[in-house]
Amino acid sequence: MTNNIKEENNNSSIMMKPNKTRDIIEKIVETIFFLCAMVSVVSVIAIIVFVFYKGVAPFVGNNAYSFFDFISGVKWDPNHNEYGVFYMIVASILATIGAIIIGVPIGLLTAVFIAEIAPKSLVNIVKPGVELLAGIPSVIYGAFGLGVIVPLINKISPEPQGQSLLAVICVLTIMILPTIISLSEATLKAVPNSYREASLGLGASKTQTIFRAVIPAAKSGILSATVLGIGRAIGETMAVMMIAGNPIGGIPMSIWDKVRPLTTNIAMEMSYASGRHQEMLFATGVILFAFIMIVNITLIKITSKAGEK
Amino acid sequence: MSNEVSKFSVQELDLYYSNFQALKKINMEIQEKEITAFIGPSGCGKSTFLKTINRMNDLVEGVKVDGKIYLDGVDIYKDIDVIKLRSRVGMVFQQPNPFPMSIYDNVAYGPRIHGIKKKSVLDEIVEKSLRQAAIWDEVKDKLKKSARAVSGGQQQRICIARTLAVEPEVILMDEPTSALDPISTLKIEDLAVELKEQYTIIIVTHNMQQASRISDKTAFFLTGEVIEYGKTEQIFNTPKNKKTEDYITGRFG
Amino acid sequence: MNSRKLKDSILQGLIYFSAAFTIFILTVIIGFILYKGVPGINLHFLTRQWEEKTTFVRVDKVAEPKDSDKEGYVSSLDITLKKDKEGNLYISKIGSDSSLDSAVDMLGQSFKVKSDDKLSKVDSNDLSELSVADAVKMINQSQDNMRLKITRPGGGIVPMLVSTIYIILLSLVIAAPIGILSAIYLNEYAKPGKILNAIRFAIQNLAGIPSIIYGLFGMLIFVQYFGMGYSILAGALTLSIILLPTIISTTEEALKAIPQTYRESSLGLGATKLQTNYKIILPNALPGILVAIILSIGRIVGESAALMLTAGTVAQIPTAITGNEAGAATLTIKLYMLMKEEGDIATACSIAIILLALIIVLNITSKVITRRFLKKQGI
Amino acid sequence: MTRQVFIKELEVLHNDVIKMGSVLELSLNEMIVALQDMDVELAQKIIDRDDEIDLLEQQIEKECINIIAKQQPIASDLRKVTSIMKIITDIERIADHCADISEYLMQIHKQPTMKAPEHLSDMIQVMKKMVVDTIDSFVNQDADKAASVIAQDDIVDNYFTSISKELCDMMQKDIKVIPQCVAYIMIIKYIERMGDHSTNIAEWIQFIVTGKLVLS
Repeated sequence: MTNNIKEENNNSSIMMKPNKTRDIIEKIVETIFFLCAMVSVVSVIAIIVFVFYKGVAPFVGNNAYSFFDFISGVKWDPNHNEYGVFYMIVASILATIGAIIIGVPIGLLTAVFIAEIAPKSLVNIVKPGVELLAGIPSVIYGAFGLGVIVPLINKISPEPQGQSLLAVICVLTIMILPTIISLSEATLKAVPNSYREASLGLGASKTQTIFRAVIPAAKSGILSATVLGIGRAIGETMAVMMIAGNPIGGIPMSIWDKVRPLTTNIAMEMSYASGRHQEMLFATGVILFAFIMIVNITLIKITSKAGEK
Repeated sequence: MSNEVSKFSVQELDLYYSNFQALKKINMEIQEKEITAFIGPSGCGKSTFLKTINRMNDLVEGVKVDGKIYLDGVDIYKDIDVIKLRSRVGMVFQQPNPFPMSIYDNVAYGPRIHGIKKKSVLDEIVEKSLRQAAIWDEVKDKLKKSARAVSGGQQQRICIARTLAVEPEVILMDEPTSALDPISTLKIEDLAVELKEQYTIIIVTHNMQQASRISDKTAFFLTGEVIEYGKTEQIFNTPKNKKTEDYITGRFG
Repeated sequence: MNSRKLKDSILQGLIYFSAAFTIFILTVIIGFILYKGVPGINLHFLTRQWEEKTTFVRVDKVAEPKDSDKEGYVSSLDITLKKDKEGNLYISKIGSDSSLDSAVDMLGQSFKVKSDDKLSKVDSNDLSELSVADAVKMINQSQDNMRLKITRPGGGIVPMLVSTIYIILLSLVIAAPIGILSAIYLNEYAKPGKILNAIRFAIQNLAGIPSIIYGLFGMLIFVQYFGMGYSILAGALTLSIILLPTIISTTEEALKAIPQTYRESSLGLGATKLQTNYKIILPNALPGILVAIILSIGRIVGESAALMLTAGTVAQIPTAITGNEAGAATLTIKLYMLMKEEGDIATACSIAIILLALIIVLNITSKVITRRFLKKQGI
Repeated sequence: MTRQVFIKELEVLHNDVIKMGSVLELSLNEMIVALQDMDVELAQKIIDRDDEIDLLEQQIEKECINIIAKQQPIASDLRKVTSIMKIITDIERIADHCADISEYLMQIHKQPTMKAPEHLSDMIQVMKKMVVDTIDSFVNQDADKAASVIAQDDIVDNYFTSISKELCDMMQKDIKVIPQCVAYIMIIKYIERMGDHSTNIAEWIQFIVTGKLVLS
């Protein structure tokens, strides 16, 4: 009895590649896949390390530039070794907050319009439009800003030129709208219909159902959409560069003032900066990076928390 | 037939989904403070009819309703605002669907949308409704916890409590226990029998034993028509119509 | 009760207002771009180089000159001349047996003269001030093997189109395999645990980093450290890092859409994990992967900040992948430069229109693929 | 047609009742013959067969309980099963009476012969028709035939009163015949009871068919 089992084992193994080589191939392939996956990890680490290494350099070693002056400085004049970025931080924050305050409500309500109220025919027009808005490269928003918004502001602004915090806020609002609309709309659509039926069944009106049952149920999705919007607003460079005015100093006091966000500071001077000036630009990059990290971590926390509920 | 005023009087009711006729010439008087069961094979129109009573069918595109439904003698399609109707006629669904909020917020949702804000009043309503739904003892110390983190049977009773919180006069139940285990099912049935003291209950069910166990009157639906409607004992002992007999003795097809 | 009705109508009003606002913004932007850009769009814009290019050529006279009294016809070379709006002389028509076909540049290589090329000098006499007729007479009188100064007009976006395509291909060649393979690893092989969380965290962070930071990094590493200079390779490498999160997450979605039963039944038949991935998973995920690639093309076309610092801003067709011959401005960069340096919003909008068209095409293709893919799945 | 298993079980039950009915008819006919010919061996055979009928009754009863537990019959099915449980008791009672009559027959046989009461055979015939008709009406679920059986019961009762009076007169005239007359009175009592049991069965059959239960 025993030997024919051995027999059988032999012919069955002939059919398949001998187990040993098959396993080796499996292992090799798996490691290749693993290495590809690690590329993302390596690149993130590399970016952080290099940007921080280059960015921290000026504040360390012999004639170090005081980090405090850098952080609190309100004047940026590379020729006179003056590198204050505080007023840029304020500009970036104000612009982002402005864009969020206007963009999120409008975006959310438009998403409600598309997901809950609009008839099918209208949705088929608005939705592709929003997707297109999302696809437009930011440079074009810059063109639009320069071509339309700046002149408009110029007419009503007490300041001589149109480039201003207001212009930046307008363009950033327009840019984050599609992100907020498409994401919020997706989460609203994901809310199961049984909630709407349950709410209507209790005698709630259509609007009450939307604002008291559907939106609360989609809260986490809307939150992450907002955070993504913030991320995009802070990180925007090209569109903002042409309409911000980029003064060399001064904390913006009113929406009409010229502003110089962190991102534009880097982009404008990087091509011709060198030595200490270049390192300072990297330092600005580090500050920006810090903001982004905060935004990313809150986003990940929200999405993971939403997962458990 | 007793001479009480019927809670619902349905006259010559037809319903069309675009061109498909789902309900044909429904005539029925539904009594107050009684459990009326609708039975029949799937697709026979019993759920559709139930959803016409609280006008949930209005949400469906291309629905057309002819004929009249009177609630306490008032035409629900003409003379009652749909919001008022739905707060007087509560509904419990097949799949327990508590909102993704705490148990407290779920039950308080109804009163809040109808303008009740004071916390003390809400607390009282929530407790009263949960007690009425025979689930107060099981959830009284975790009102703040999410309503979805409890068993299916408990979720369904929370949904019932949520409906009771709006103080309806009628409770519609659309196969309320088909997704529940036998024990929870019996709990819901006992609850329904208790609630019939104060509310008119209409229940759609596939489970004939359930219909015979808890209902006072039963209507047998087939392809959109009411084949037979009468006292439950009579329907389940000596049904007049052969089609009813065949259905309840399981002889069809 | 009517306070509820009041509150409802206010909220409804707000909803309609914001929807209208969004639609208004959309139409204004598209309208602005079209209004400003459309006039600039014409055949030349799409087919010509960006910079003007002048070359000197030597050409012989035609053996048997046909004479025709058509205005501007140069019998000795069988070509017709005209004056354009700005008054420079250009070749409007080249005859079938015109000797220009055998024109030779100063290095002795043949040079293809095309219609619309400007003609400004014959031997040493300047033609730009002469009328068409005098210029014709001048050319006919000059001896054989005359020297002509030919200037090919610029103003076209061909170099940018070409470099955009180069960068797209190069970035995809780098990013797509890495992205797809890591998506497969994450979805098929990775066991939940610290490593997997680290990778997920990294990918989510990559997606959040603004492109200017990538620009900085790219410039530091690829342009300077590796000495590639402002080149399409540096640009492509930087871009591929930006693309990784998009490709990975979209591919993962496609992989997740494949029912678990496919994997189980394949493994059940004794197939190895690799065979399962190769035979069952990949083919089914292909449409998803295609969508991932299309989305990334959309991102590359839209990218500006990162590329500016890595691929440079020179409007030329790169002839190498590294070194200064490899610098190349994509459409978006050119659009930015036009506005920043020359404040020429009109041409910028023309380029914008091309970009918009590209993005619309990409959106539609990705929708068609997903719809066909879903229909095939029977969902 | 759904619930094939349940339908088969009902048929088995139905046939078992018919089988029990046919055994009863056998005993009944033999009882009649035995009475006429005062055939003692035949009487003994009837008495022995009574156990067989009792067994059949218990088996059918178990079947009914089984069906109710497993299939939860409703409406007409429920009526059929519950009625059968009632019917088999009446059939068993009728069979017992055949045995009882046979025992009294044996006693009469020991006594000096006596002329049977005049209308006894007529009474027996009417009773026999009632039993046979009621079993037939069960076989075909025929409510009308069942009604006709119920109508016959009074005839049997009248025979009982007239014959028992006749027997009392005979006893007053001649004390020697008292033991036989007493036996005959008992016999006609059993025959009258057999009529009543047939009526019961007929009423249950009407309940099965019409759903209306009218117990006289």
